[in-house]
Amino acid sequence: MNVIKSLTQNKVAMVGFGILFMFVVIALFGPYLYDGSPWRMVQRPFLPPFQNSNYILGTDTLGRDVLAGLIYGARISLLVGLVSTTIALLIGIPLGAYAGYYGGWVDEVLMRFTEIFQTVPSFALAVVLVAIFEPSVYSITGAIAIVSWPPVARLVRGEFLSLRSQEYVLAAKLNGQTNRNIIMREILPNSLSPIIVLASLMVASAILLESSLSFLGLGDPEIMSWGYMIGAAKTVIRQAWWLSFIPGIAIAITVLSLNLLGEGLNEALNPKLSGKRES
Amino acid sequence: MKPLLHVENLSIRLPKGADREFAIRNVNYELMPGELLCVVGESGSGKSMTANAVMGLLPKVIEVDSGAVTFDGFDLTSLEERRARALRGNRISMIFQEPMTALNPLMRVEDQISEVFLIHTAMSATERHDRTLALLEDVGLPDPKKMLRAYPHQLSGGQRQRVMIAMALALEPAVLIADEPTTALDVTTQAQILKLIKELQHKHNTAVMFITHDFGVVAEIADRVVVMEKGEMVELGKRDEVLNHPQHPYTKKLIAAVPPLVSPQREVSVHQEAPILQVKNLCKTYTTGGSWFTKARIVKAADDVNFELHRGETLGLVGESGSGKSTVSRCVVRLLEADSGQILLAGNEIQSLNSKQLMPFRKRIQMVFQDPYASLNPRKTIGQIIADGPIAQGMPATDALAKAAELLELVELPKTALDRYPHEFSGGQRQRIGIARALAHDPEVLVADEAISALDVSVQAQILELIDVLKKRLNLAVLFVVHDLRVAAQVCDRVIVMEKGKIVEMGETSQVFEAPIHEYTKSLIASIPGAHWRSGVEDNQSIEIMEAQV
Amino acid sequence: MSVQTLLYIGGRLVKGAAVLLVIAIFNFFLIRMAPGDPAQVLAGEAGATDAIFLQQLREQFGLDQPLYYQLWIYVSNLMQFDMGITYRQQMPVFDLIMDRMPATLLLTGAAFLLSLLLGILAGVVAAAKHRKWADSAITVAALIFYATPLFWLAMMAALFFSVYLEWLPSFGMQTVGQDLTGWQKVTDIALHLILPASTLGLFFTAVYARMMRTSMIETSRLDFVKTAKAKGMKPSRVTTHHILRNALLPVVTLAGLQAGQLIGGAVLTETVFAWPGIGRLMFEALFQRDYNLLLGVFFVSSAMVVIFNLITDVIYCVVDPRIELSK
Amino acid sequence: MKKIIMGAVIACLPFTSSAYAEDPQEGGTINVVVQPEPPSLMIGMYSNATTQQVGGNIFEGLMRYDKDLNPHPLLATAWENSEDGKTWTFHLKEGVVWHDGKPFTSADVVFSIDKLLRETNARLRGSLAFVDSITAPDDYTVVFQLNQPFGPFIRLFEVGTTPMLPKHIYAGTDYKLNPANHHPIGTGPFVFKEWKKGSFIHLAKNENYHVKGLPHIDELYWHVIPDAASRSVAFETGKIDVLPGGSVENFDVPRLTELDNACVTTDGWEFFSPHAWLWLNNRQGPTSDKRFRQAVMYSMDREFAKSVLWNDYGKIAKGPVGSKTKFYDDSLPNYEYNPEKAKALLAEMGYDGTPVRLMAMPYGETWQRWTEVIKQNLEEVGIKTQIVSTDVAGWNQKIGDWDYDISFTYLYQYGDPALGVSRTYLSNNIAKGSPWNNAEGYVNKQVDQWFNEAAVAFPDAKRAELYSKAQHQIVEDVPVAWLMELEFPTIYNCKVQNLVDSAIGVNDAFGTAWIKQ
Repeated sequence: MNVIKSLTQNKVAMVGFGILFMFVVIALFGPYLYDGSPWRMVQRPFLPPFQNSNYILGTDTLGRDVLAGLIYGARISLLVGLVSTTIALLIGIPLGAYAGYYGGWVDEVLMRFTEIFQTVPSFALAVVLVAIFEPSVYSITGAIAIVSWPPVARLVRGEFLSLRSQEYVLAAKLNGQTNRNIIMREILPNSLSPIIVLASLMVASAILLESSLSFLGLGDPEIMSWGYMIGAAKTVIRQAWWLSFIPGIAIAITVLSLNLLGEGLNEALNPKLSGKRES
Repeated sequence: MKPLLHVENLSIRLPKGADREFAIRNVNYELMPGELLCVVGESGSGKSMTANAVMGLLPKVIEVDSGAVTFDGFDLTSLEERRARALRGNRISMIFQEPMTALNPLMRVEDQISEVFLIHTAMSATERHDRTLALLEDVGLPDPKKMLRAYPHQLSGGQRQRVMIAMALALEPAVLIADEPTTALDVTTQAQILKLIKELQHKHNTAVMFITHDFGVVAEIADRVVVMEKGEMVELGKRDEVLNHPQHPYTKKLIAAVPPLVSPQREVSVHQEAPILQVKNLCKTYTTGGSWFTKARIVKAADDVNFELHRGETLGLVGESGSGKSTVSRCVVRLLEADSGQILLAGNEIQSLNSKQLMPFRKRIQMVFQDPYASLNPRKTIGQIIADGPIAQGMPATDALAKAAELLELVELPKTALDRYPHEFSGGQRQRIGIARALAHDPEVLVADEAISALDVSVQAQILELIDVLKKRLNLAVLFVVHDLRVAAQVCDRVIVMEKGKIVEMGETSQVFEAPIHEYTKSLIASIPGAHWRSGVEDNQSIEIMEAQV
Repeated sequence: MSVQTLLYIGGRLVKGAAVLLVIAIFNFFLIRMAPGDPAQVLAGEAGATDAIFLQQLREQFGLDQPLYYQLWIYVSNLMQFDMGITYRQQMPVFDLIMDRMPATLLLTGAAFLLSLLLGILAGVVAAAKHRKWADSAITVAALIFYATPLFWLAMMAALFFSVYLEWLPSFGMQTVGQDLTGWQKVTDIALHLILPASTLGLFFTAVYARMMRTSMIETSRLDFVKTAKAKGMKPSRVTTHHILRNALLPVVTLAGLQAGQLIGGAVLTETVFAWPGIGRLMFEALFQRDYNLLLGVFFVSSAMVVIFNLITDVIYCVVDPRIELSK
Repeated sequence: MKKIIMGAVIACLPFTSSAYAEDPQEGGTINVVVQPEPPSLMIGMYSNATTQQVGGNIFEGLMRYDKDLNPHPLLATAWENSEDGKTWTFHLKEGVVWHDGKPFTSADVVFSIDKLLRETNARLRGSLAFVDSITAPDDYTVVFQLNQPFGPFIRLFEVGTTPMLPKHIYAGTDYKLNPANHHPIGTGPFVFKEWKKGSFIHLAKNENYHVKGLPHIDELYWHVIPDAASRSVAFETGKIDVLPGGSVENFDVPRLTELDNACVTTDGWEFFSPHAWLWLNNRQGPTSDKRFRQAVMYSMDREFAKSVLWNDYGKIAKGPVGSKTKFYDDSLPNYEYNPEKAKALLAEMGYDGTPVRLMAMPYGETWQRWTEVIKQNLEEVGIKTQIVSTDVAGWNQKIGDWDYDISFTYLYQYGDPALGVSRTYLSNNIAKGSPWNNAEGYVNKQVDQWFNEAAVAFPDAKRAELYSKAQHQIVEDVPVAWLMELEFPTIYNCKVQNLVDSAIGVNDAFGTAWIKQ
């Protein structure tokens, strides 16, 4: 398909994809390949990076291996990013689809509902949700999903609003196809491009959100995450700036790679930039 | 007489990866003072390229390869940018196709026009104001004082184009370039704008380069004609020479495809059986802009519409945009819910049926849509697109696919198309697929909603022919919604003329075209550009056309 | 302003109020799902107490009443613009919020203006130098700031500018213990404002720069730009008089939508920089289980979002004559 | 009836020590960090640590206590106990005025203790159960009639436990809603000026302070800086002069103490003697088995925690009573770090790998890290551990509802086992809803009896014997896993002189402190 072709020709997007792929590999296999628990206290605390060949990135406040933390952190960052985005899509797509497809009072009700979630400052809501349901990987993922679905719903609604009057949709209606069929098979596949682009950016912002929550001490205490590493190191930033610096860079690079990929996808999928409507 | 604008051996190169090397190649023509030169061609012929080169509007990636455009002794393609700017909008000016988008939506009319004075003259603010006002009067805009303060969105399409013309003629340029200025307009508005351009041209003795795809327009206004094909200039000559005695095969082919404005003699069929479709007292109003505190605007899109349609008959539904013709057609197929009235399909009232009850009737009345690009789901194969309908109606998938294959044959497409996707086909082919899809249900009524208006002239003719053949073979009743009166005259047995939701005239095609009764119909027909041309079948002409078709 | 406009604004406010009410009720139940209650927290801080004291506190706070009754009281008070009393500070929630509000408004307002101005400027420059090095530099910088966690940026900025370079104060809103007045006070606050406002603003600067760049490029391809060029206008005038204003429209919309995010981001910035605003107040109220205060902060910040969106719409309507406020 | 004279009549200025080589200098401003922001300064109703820190400089108790917990005169100039130990007579200082100018008299003392604090102060209420009546024979004498001799009685009168509150302001009002709560009026060395919520609390010198020549400093600012790192920076940059114990993260302590001009002291916590332990739920799960609890004790590397997390401040706790608290028994057996022994105990009880929940204490970084360390310790001896994270409210509720397996806490001891220790182990102190009682559910009738007798035994020698027995038994049973006696170093700019000179540290420090120019 020419989407993939135009994506592979986009150098920037490929750099993003490459970095992301690397992080995915690290997240999937790193824990098996790199021997070391992120929690075990292995060396003296505050060992700076590149001083001990066994612990290249040094140790943290309790003498735990920073590299191990990074590897395990990749896992949780990507997991939370992906799962929360999936949940947000599962909420946002049907909602937006119904609102956009049926219009009228269905639209009104669903959009008012969406508006409620858009009006409450999202980060604040996420903080409250996690605090209330107590920090765990489930509550964090859920909270991120809950605050990030409204843009999906709005986007999907917009797509459906414009696509529902497209002639091939009308033709499907004339064919006597059911609404469900029209939504699922006619409109949805054609509104996927912007959803995919949005989703890639949502994974990025979910990773940022997760790290922000962990930074505030609202992370899952059982799981080593980048945000946790920064949060745990913030009090010692003066003695050991690298403890907050390294995971921060990891987050930035991951998010950056996702953004680059998202941009590339956007260019490959967005009809405005690549000429004709995607065909 | 010295030419004003001299295009000499002009070649413009396209960027790498385009479908051809040159946008235009070795183009030569002259624009004489006071003349109106039409540059004609289909989409992709490169007809606007020269104009864009003159105005410095070529995209950065496209550059002039060789040749020159001389104006006042200067080669415009190599002129220093600062001096070229001094000419633009001043000595040479331009108007564009889409009056909707060609004006800055955020600026008042006055500001946009007087900007020209601001750039090129040292007029005072009051002078600018007065001149602008005078210009608006000149182009025949109603209530010019109010117009000054208006924003583009508050104007109609024709008014916007008048504003554009006022802007272009503000400094009485020597050359006016008009790039398809009437294509986006309704036929009556088009006639007015053409008239205005012609008048102003005479008044100021302006030379006009008029770019168009429509031979009717050419016939209406041109002094001389340039015909372009794929970047090459294939013919140049006086209007009547070119129109009536085309030399180049391409020109011949194009002209042949223009439907003559005369309806062929048809047998006046007397329908024995009951009409397949009856529409009674159909009403549909739209309300827009209503909110809690503001009054809604109410538009009557269908106002007490009545008509009948028989099998084997083509009924034309004619009107300008906003006449309600599309609304009626969509109400008939139940894509829109009418407010009141009855729709009887073979005697069965279908207007009041709910979607479940409607199911069995769906397949008996089908539609062909306007936009060949938007009417096929890009994510489905042609086979799926055609077979989906029968499957939804309960046909087993294998049977439906077999039927799809048959239908492809019927619309003259290869069977291999089944597994391919819409983007692999041209506009005309897609329209054939759309027809096949509609026919998959073996419908009795086929509604064609502007089914050919998005196609180039030559393709139009083919599709029209296909519909006609199918109609005869399958004994279809066709409701043909169309804005192009030439087309209507060619294909319809009867026509209905609509204005503002109301039917103003209905009758046999030849009767309506030859002896219209209602004022509106008269003005419509009078507005058809080049109405005098190809309005009767002259022998020598038809022979030439026949040759071209062979 | 026309009657219609006023009616429209009135209508929007009524709708906004309805949304706010639903939010208040939703939050009311949400916060009560949290484990523990304010009495326990207050008592907990004391280090030692007994059941009698807890009971006293609960009675004092009205927490011994049935939930529906508490809701009723809360909502009916809210209708009269009374948000109740904070449990911890024992003062009216509204007063406390208003006490903190100027700080947050200053921070978010400064960040907003900074990001908008800087972002638009950067976007315009990038678009004007499309595919040249300035464009690349701006695009890369925007991407990086877009990808950097806000809190981390804040920490690094504080480390670099306050601790290492000692140029700027690293926390608080004014120098403590000095009773500054007049210009000295303004300068002092401004100095304190630089770091938090720029870290909070940088993310949004990146957002607006990217948006503005795309918007400028897309707008410059529109037909009326051709018209303007055909008038013989200088490119700079085309940009300033025709492209810029049109390209601003989507940025204005986006900016309006991001009011909520800005306030959310303020929670982080205020925490790192010890900025005494409502973001931090919210955070504290949450962990104090100070129901009234938390609900109040949510209510007020949501109301800010509603008002902000309304202002955006009005601005949008002023900028774009095509938009009628009645729609 | 022979009376035991306990106070010196002439002593007006507590702790007028001759140890200082220099004469105090007058004037100046001291900036102190207050973390978290107190809910109120009304020390009689809120016993929160920071309320006490700030309020303790506005209000006063009848006495001050030195680092050995000996009482010294303040508002009371002298006191006597009857021979049977049941009648206490206090003589008040004359000429003391409230910040609003009204005189301080015995009526205020009776009102404060008998009315207001009896209603609002839970901790005092328990002790007041031993007091039958409080009377004021004249304006400057107060008599307490006890029903039994109550050993810790003499340690009840510091400002945090029993602050003196103005009767003329509070009598007959709803104490909690009294407007004076926002503008506290006491007799202390500093008067309340301004509280900018979320920013700072400003106190100013009390020009009419009853101790002549005090206080030395003019202004006292308490700054709210919620971020720990910012607090450190503020101290470094000189914006802050005093970081009270616990207001910066422990990780920062070594760096801050190494700064020029930084002085540090661990004094001033003797009265509280904060004692940290792990709650072990004695009712259910593996923690209901004594051997499991002992295994927990052996599994913990408390020396590591002390050195890494607490920078070697503090002391490994041997048992329920802190070493600075009265009646501490030094002869208790020691649970050393011994994973093998822990594993053996687990094997002996047949621990089946049932996971235990370890609930972190939401009181900042150190506790979070400590939780992680303990988890590692437990896992290394084979105890499956799952960290549960929650906030203050959730933590309080879960402990109070006994919904935990293992969790942290630290509590003050208030100088006497009867005030701050026995509450954790007495079986009649098991009640849902409070995290400060016997929340672990430990029941040992013998221990109950020893504790109850010890509280009212007379004289002290008898008490010591009973407490010693109780301590040995408790250490054997390990109802909770003791961690450390915490020390919170107070870090301050060395220009501040004579900062901590009482057993409650900064809580009443600034009346006597001065700044060396």
